[in-house]
Amino acid sequence: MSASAAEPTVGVRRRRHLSWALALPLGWVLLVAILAITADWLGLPDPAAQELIQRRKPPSTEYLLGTDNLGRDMLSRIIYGARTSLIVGICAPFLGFLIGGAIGISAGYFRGKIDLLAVGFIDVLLAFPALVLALTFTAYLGQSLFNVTLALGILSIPAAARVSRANTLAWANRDFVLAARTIGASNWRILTREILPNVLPAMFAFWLVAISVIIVAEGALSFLGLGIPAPQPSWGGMIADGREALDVAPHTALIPAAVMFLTVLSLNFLGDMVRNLVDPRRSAL
Amino acid sequence: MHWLARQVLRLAVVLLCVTLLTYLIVNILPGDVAIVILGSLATPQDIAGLRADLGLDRPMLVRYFDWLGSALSGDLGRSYRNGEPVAQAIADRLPVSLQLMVMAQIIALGIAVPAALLSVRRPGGLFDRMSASAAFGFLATPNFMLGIVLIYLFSVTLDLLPATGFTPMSESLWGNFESMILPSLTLGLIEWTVLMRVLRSDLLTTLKEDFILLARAKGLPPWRVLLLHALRPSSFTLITVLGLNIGGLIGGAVIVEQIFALPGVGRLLLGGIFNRDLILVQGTVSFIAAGFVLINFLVDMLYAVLDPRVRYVRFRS
Amino acid sequence: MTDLLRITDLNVEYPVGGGRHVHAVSDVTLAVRHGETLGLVGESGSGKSSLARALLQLPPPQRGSVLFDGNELTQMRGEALRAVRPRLQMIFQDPIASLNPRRRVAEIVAEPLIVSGVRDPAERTRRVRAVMEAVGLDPDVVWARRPHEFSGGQCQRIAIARALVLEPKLIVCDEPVSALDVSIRAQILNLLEDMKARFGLTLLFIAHDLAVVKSVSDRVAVMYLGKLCEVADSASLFATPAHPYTAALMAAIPEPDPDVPLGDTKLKPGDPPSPLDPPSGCRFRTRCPHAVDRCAAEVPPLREIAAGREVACHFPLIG
Amino acid sequence: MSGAVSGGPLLSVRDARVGFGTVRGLLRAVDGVSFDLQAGRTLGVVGESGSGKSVLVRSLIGLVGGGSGAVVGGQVLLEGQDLRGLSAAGLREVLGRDIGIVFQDPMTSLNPVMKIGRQIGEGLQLNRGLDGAAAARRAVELLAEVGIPEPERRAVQYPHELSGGMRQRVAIAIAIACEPKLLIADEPTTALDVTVQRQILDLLQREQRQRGMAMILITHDLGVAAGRADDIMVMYAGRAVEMATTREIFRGPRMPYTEALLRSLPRLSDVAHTRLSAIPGRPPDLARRGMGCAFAPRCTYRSDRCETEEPALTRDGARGFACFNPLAAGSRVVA
Repeated sequence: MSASAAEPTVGVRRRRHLSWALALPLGWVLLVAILAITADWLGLPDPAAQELIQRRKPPSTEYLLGTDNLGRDMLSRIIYGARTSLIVGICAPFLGFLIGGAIGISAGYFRGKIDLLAVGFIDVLLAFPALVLALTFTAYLGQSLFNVTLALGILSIPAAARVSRANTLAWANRDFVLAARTIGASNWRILTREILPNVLPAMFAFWLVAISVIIVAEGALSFLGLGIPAPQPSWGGMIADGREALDVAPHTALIPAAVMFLTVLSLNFLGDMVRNLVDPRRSAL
Repeated sequence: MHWLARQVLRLAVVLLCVTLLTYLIVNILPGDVAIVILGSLATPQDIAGLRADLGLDRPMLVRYFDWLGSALSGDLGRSYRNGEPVAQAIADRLPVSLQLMVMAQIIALGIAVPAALLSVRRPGGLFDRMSASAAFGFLATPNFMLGIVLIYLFSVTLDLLPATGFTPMSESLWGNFESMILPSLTLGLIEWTVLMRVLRSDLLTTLKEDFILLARAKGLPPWRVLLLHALRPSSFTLITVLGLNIGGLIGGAVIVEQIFALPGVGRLLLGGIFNRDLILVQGTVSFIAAGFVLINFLVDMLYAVLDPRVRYVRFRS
Repeated sequence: MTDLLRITDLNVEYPVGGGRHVHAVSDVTLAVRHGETLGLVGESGSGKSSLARALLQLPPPQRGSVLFDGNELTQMRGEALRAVRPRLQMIFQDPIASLNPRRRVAEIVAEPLIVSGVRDPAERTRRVRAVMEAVGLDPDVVWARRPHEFSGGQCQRIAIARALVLEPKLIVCDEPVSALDVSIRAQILNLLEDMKARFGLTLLFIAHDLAVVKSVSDRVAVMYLGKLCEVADSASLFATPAHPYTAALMAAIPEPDPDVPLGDTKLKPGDPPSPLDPPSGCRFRTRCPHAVDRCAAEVPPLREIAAGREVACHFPLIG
Repeated sequence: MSGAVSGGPLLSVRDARVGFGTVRGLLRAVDGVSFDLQAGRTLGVVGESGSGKSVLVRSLIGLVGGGSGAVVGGQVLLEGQDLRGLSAAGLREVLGRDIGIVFQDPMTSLNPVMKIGRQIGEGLQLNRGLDGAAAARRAVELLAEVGIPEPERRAVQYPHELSGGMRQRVAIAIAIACEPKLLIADEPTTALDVTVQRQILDLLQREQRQRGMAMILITHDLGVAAGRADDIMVMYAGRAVEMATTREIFRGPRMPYTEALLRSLPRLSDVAHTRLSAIPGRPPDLARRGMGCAFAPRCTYRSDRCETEEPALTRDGARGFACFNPLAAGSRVVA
């Protein structure tokens, strides 16, 4: 057949394509993460130090990314802002997954009353538009990094519970779980040996996606002035500040916007890739 | 109709839980209203007096049921700040928010459905890859960022549209459209990506079904197979997502109203939060949550009407 | 021969949504004798798989008794039930779904030993290797692989090894070959026969295919819409079916031989009724060629019409 | 295949090939299959899963390909017209007018959200030029013809309101609606219970005889093929390995695979605990086919040549087999 000669090249091209699609987003995320972790040792100017004479400077050799409305160094604020985004982005979904995962897995495995209660709880939490609930939480808890993380963590519980419940339901009805019962395995052993190993990959993929969702949510809160309190830098807050000078110094809004966009884009890319890897329909091939 | 009765009961329980939860968040958390109103220089006697006037000295559950009772008759209390009835404030601002969300939804569906249909004509083809990339890009764009980029492009750089502000429809139809188009685009351009992806993936699944093969074997032309046989059974997830995404849309509306200075419910809520106007926040959040729950309830009903299989199972018993 | 398993008046119901319940198994009484293979035949909706799961208490039946090897399983809970389970194993229809995709073959086969408290790893390895060799798997080849690397037939061998490793007395085989390719079925059927002889097993063999059931069974029970129609030894049931449904099933089977004329099922036209809403009286009456008024009014009890032959019909075809 | 009938065959397939590009290389699902089918006859295509029987038949009428990355080759002549040379619109016209198809699972082969009457009438409106009302009337007649009680009521119902057997009757009504010359039945009874299967096969056979259609009956069940087909083509690993009249296949198979398959089946006529003669090994991985006969590793008659050279389908009069060491003509399998 004529296609037999062309076939190997298709495979090769796909592999090369894959490696680039992996290297770029992974590289960006790692760069952001490393800069955020090592920020204190990079000799950056204080992100909160104002120098009003130098305000709204465009990028130059002195200020690599320019300065903002109050003359603060943008590069330093972006890097310290990355720290905020990553702390909230990683911790909040983790909290959600610990609690939501436990709820979802027990609901999906034990069914019955536990399931009914869990679904009711999820329903009520989901009845609030997420951002409105987050606003209300932080407004009344008080603005701090911890409270923002807590509020967004609580918000990610229902989604995590849903994902883990749906996955558990799909696996708990498989014959191998029934087989484990016929040999007399306890519920705990079935949950940890048979169900959890199959549910975790999907949860991990969802966690990756949740990181980018939470980073955006934190940005939105800070943008509205209800997230991380000033002068602590946060990408959302920087975009909000920059908006006031959009006509004279657009870089003050557009640079943090671009950084945030690239980070979220990269995380989505990686999340999609992991999800495809763990998708049983695909890995079966 | 047994099923319907149970759904209505469930709806009532969820609504009760939602308003109670709102009440708890707003009232348990620190921040005394009386101090907010009177300022930090007020004497303890003044504060105690005001608390009694406002009924804040009674147990919280009692106050909740009081509030619920009047809320059911349409009275959400009066703002602590300016004494304006909360229900009236919401009613005044609701049309703006609704117009914003409806226009955004029209834009989103107007892009998503044709894009999905064109994509699945040749999966992996040029159009499919381009629309997938565009969707991926917009999906990674936070709405507050997109709003600012749109202002920068259309107001600052091109000077075509007003950056902020709102013109009521009664004043000028065109002016109203001009003031609403950027906010609606901000929401719609993000919303379509999710809808397109969901519809595309369901269409691809449906197109692999035997009944599509059978439709092709009947000699039906491809567009007819796509529109008459594949689209409807593929649109159920889309409808569910439309309902669920209204939550995201409401959150987006809060931000967009803030960016573009539109006098909608979201901006009312933000004002209430900044001013610590408890009764206003309580009323607005409860209203939004109740609206969201109701919309999802209606979507569920619509689902049953559209899918004869669900209708069969649910309405026969 | 004595009875290893005796099921009495077993009833299984489960909810199907909308507040309705399907009565999957109703008032079934059946015994499996030591060392025999009892074939259980029925079409979809007959309740044969529900019966299998109920007797394993997965989940326990709503009513009735399951007496296995001197233990009343329906009265047992928790630890006591777990202690009996190793003697009562099951093989499933879909061999791939019955193996955990994330675990290695050796772990899967050793799992029953771990659960039942065999602590010595060397002892476990020895027994796992022995049982793998018995079912025709090369332990050195399959040991560290995962189920998806194997075909359906090989997976069914792994599942059989897992069921055998605890040296059970009774194995319930729920359609063990119907998901397999035609050319693989004979391998697995032969393997089951060999294992039965080698380990002194008793089998409850569930299938919808009469020819398969006949080839392995000493006695056969036929189910229709949750009720037993007929129980008899294999030879006499296939020679002279007593229940009109058994006769129809046999006539409906297409023999792989063009010179065997197609039999006449004599069935009234129409599909089987829904198990959600079974007919009154005899459940087969809506399709039965001999049905009269009495069949709608009166449920025919399962009664002995000859030595070792039981039938639930007012007008059996013999006797 | 069964001698020269006047006018030549209705369907003539030459060297049909279907390949799928996979990560592991080209998978030859159908590898050079040729056959003829006379009007009014039934050809049984028999094989295990993965033998390529369904892919072959779907590829004949252009239902394989498009987005699936399939590469299709060979010639398909329907009444002398090459379907592979037709435009998309031309092929649709032939499909709608001359060919009807029934799939395995009536649960998935009917559109769940379209009323039954409309699904039957749709083809009539498009291919026979009937108006809506006439198509609806004809749909009710067809429902009555395939043995569905209360056809007027059923026509306005949705598929899920019918039982499995009823649905398959509806699928048959759709297939025969436009009076096709060729009916393709792809495992039409595999998803059904044995008593219902019998009724559906009877219906198919009755319709085929009344209308003088040719039928391709795809099945893995040799029992189904034995009772319903005039001729049988046995497929293994994407190739036709034996072709003959049904009686010849069952009475004297020449290809060892056919013989082994027939021997391995449990039969009602055997006494209990008769040891089955199992075929060792398993069907080959199509993406990793070596040289030689695909059945050689499992074959008791294999010689050295079988492992290095692929046997072609050799003709012996009206019958054909692909084997270097065929069984003697007239060897009987069934006791």
